[in-house]
Amino acid sequence: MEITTITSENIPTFFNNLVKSGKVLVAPVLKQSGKVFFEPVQSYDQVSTDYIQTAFSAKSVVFPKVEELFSYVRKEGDFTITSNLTDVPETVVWGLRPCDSSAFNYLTDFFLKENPDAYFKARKERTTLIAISCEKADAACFCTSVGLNPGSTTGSDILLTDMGAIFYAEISTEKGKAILDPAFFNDSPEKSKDEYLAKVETRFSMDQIKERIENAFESAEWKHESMGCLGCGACAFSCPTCTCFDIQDEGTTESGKRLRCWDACGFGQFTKHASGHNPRPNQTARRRQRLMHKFKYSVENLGIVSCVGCGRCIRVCPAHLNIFENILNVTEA
Amino acid sequence: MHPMSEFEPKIVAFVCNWCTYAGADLAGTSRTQYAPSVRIVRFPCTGRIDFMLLMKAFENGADGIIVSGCHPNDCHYTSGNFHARRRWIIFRSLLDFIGFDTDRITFSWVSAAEGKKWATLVNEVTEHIQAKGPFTDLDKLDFDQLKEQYDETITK
Amino acid sequence: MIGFKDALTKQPVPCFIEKASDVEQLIYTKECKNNLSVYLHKPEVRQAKKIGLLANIATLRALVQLISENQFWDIELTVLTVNDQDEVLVFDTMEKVETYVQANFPDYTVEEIRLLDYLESLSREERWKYWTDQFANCIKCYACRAVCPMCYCPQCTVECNQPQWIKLSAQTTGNLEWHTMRAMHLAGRCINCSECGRICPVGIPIHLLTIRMNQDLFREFGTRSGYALKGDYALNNFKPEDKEGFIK
Amino acid sequence: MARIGVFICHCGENISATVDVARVAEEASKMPGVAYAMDYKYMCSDPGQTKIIEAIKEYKLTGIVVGACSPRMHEATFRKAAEKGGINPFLCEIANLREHISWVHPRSEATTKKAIDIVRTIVNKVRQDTPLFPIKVPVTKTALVIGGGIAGIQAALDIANAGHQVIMVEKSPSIGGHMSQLSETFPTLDCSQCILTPRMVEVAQHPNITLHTFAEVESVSGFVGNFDVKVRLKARSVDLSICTGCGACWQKCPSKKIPDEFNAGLSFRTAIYSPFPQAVPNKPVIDRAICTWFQKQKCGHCKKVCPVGAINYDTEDEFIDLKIGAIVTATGFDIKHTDFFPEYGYGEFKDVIDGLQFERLASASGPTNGEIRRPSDGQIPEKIVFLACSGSRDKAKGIEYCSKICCMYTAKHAMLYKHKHHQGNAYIFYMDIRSSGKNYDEFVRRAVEEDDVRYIRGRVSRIYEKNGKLIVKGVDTLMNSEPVEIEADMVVLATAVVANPDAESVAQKMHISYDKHHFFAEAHPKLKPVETNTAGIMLAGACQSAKDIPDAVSQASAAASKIIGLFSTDVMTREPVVAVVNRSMPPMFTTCTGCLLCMEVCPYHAIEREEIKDRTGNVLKIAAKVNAGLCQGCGTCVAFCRNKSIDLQGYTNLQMLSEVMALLNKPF
Repeated sequence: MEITTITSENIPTFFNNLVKSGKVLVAPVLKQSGKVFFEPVQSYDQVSTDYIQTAFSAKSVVFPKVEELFSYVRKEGDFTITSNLTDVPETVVWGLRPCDSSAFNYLTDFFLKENPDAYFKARKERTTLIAISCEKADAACFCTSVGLNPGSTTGSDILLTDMGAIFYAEISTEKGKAILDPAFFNDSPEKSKDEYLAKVETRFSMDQIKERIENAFESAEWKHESMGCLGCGACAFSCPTCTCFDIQDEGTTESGKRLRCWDACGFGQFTKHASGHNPRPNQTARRRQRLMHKFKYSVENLGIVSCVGCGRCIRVCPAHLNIFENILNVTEA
Repeated sequence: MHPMSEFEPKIVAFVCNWCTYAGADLAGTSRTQYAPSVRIVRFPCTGRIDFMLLMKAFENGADGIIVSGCHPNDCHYTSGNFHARRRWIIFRSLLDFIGFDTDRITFSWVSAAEGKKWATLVNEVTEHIQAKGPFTDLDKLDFDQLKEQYDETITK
Repeated sequence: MIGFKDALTKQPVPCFIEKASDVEQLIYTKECKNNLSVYLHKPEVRQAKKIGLLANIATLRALVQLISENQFWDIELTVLTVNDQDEVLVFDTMEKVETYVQANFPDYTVEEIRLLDYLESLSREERWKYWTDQFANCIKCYACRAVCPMCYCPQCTVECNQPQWIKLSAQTTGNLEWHTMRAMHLAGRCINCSECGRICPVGIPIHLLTIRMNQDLFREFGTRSGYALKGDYALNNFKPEDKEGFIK
Repeated sequence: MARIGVFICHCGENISATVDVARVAEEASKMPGVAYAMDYKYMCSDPGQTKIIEAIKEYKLTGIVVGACSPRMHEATFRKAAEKGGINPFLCEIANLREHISWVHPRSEATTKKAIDIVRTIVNKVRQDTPLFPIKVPVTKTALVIGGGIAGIQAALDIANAGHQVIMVEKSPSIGGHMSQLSETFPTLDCSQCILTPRMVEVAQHPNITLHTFAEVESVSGFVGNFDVKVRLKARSVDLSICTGCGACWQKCPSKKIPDEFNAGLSFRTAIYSPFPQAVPNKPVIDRAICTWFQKQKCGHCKKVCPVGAINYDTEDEFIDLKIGAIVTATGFDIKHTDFFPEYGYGEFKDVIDGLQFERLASASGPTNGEIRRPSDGQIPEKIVFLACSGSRDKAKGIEYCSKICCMYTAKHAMLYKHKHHQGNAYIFYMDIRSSGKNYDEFVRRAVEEDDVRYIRGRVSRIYEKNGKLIVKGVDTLMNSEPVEIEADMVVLATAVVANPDAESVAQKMHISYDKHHFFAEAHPKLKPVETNTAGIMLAGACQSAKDIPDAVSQASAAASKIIGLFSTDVMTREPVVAVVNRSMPPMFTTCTGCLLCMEVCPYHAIEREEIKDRTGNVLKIAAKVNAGLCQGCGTCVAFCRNKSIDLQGYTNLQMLSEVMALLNKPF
């Protein structure tokens, strides 16, 4: 861990220099709809700084909503298959929150721990994360409940904290060091970043959940807690750690492509068999799967809680379902 | 002539079996010559023509579309064309609202006796689409945003 | 009993009450925007057979439209609403709901009209740009479908794969197909609750499509959705004298 | 895996002159799913067909594409050949290379390319084809005739004489309809009752006809060959099996001041009555709305005087269920009455009457025994003004159509008057004279030339009473539109023919369509003038549009012949190009949502509500169901169904989309 600072005035230049060096900068942009999205930008002018949380996480940089795995074309009766695996550009994600950057740890484990996924690997290797600590939080934020905090460096290559005139910079990796321009980063900070961080209410503690969730599968509360769920994919798609995908072939007998598309375990079709049988026959079972996966199964399989407390699913849910309320209620008994 | 006059447009015609298909047959039996750009798909009735088929045709490379059936009151099934007409009124308006180039879809009534009208219609639509050029509005929509950005950056 | 209750995040949350003692939880404020009729399609809810529903005015329209589409043949409904004078009204028959809806049939909101006018004022090419940019953001989470009381098909067209009508990948053409298809299927059935636009996680004003369709239908054919129990659907009907200006 | 054979026809030189047929066949042979392709001079010839049959066997083909002339020419030929070769005929499809390509384009690369595209398209359709089998529907050989006017009588007799059972339902107490009210008929002036009553008796006595008078159709369900009809036999209060029709009851009935419908209100009848002397059956019925017994539980005279004890006040409406194969709807018409015309006194002037009232005045069996007398004072009028087109062809009155019979009967009325009262004056105001039937114009000329009837071309703006006379004010448009004023003793309005007041509800019961004037709609205005959109239901007479007797009778015979044709086989065979609602695994059963909005779309009312039940009869789901007996295969419901739960056999979603994709060279 290397700690340094950069003046606020130098931030735009630092940023624009990264663009000039040929990297793709993905940063939060305020859209007409009033929501903030990660998007490739050309200059710092386009970057939004006033947001609690982006509407969607930056996971699409390493796990796009639609990814072409390969394309095929038939010529003279034979198929030619091409993959554009090597075309992935050097990318810098700017301004993601500490919760999102820690989600990259989970994504990396998920995609690379066993049977490494070449597509994810190619993208992840060419991606650098410059996170910015939270100075504001809202009622949906609950990172402190899952062992994180508004200033945690987990997962990021560089973490910046806005301290007014200067930004506090914590460089966690070699990758972070590599893009850091010594011309801008030189001083060591005089005070702690803590007072510039948002206060996030702790809704529960993982210690409290861990034991109780062992028996939660049979809880009668699931039905009640998922009654309002309409089975859309908004929570899964906005989630920084949801990794479900579906393989789709688009094309004809002559040419086409194989795509990896986001999917959601909340969809009724997700586990539906060709026979018509559905092992998760109702929304109760599907919502339970989503929550149990986050707090129990991923812990068992990868050793990580796959919820980072970003609160997006709460903000985005059409029925205003609340993940921490749900998890507390089903583990209460 | 438009510089694109060499361009041979792909025009898909969705027609009903009883009027326009028969009208096109009549154009044949009367040896009325017209542009070879049109390809006919036969439906029992205009009422059967699903708007999704129009979307699919454009998406897969059609430059223009003709939808044609029996004149009002002449439907073999009495009212299929009336239902279709309401559907087209609303579909066309929706396409226009989302900014789709509705100028590439020609709706028409061609009866079994109007072989001549069929030939004229095909010729007019062909000329019109030739003047407009190939339909490319949908071609550039699906792209990898990151890659696009990258390409832009390195060409600078 | 389906209604709203208070929640930590300040927005009223749909709640489902099975015991009389829990009725105290129910609240009703101007923020209760969810169209709760959508839950009547949920098998878990429907099992109850006798259902009470706390409805805002859009929900009432949805109920009227749904009855005209022969839904709810197997459940008994009691409907409550709160009027502008903050009085609680109880409807024991759907005919009374119909009367109330007809007397309180709303106009579009100022914001909706402003957006529609703005889009009208653009050139076709600009509108194409506007909408394709919007659709490019769509992630196909189908939240628009999930919150729509009129989207109750047990298998949506997008899930039909013989043939596959709609591309499943969330790319712009597939998204365009999805939204045009959805707008066509809701034309004349949409009851203008604007829930789809409100909840879209990427902020596409999808509701404008169906609102625009309904405006057209009302202008061309005089039909209104969510207005009459006996239904007044433009697209399964016709008049020989229907007018259009584009068929050659 | 499909093994498709492609056969490209030269059609002599008709196709090969402009299309490179050999290349089309060669390209076709490379298409996915194609096992064999060839070209030949005349595919439709015997040797050509033999080649197809042989190829099917040799190459084990599973489907066939013939690139030849329009499918409208030889589709049937090639499908038969396919069947002979042992494959389902619906797996044979035609690529139209002649009418749509070779005859309309010059010899060029583009023309050949188009031919290849079209062949590829049809190959892809065949790849998605499934075998289809003709639909067989059993036929119940009993016809129902609704309405006992001349049209119904004619249809019933024709069907019965062909050896089939007929059930006739008539809502009034006697059959005969409007024709029984007429005096004499144009253009021959023979007595209406003289020609009609023998037919009425024949109906009553025919061994194949069951007659239900004072009865109405309650509901119709089912489909062609298999209708289930419920008929309400209204309580007559008189036991027909005992009653002798002696008339003692109606002579003693104290309620005598009831306007007589048969005499168009020009006389009175009693509460228990037989509508007219020649009624069939000539047995009375009690008008319960008026009868003192039913209104006040007093009187009972008729019961007392009945010598056979046939009167029973306690009878109730009965219902009978009938199994019917086909239906003739001959429910007739009504006319507008004088109260419809404010400008002619709203029906307040007693001597302004309608045409039907004049018929009764002129009828030997009428209230005046055939003497034409004024209703007001019984005097014989010296001057009668007839107004043709009263209400008809008048947009302002909401009746744009021509009532068709008025020109002729007005001429007849004027003649009858002149024949009975030679010195009288008859004036006819008319718009145009429409007398296009056989001997019709001669008839009108006779009125003008021999009987001195004065025709005035123009309309009448107003009629009012003055000193016991009716002042008729109009214009004569042939005399420079000069105003005309006639002091008449009587005015006869040839009022518009309109649909029966209950026509709409009858049509809804039968599920047949009707026009905005509530006349029933024929299936096709030119080619199916007697059928309705609902297979198995025919139209006869004025319920479809205003008709005179010969027209009504012709249509009735036509309807009868359609039904006799339908009854000529025990099992009806229909093309399998019909819509079907899908079925899937439980718990979905079908993807249909049961919104049933498609029921309204179907022009043939072929879509029904179906309850999907479990073994114990609990309803699990409501869905739409297509009745294959009624469906004509237009596919409007298919394009309408939101989630593709309905598909059209022969033109399925998969087939159509695969055609479109193949056309654009993107076959899937």
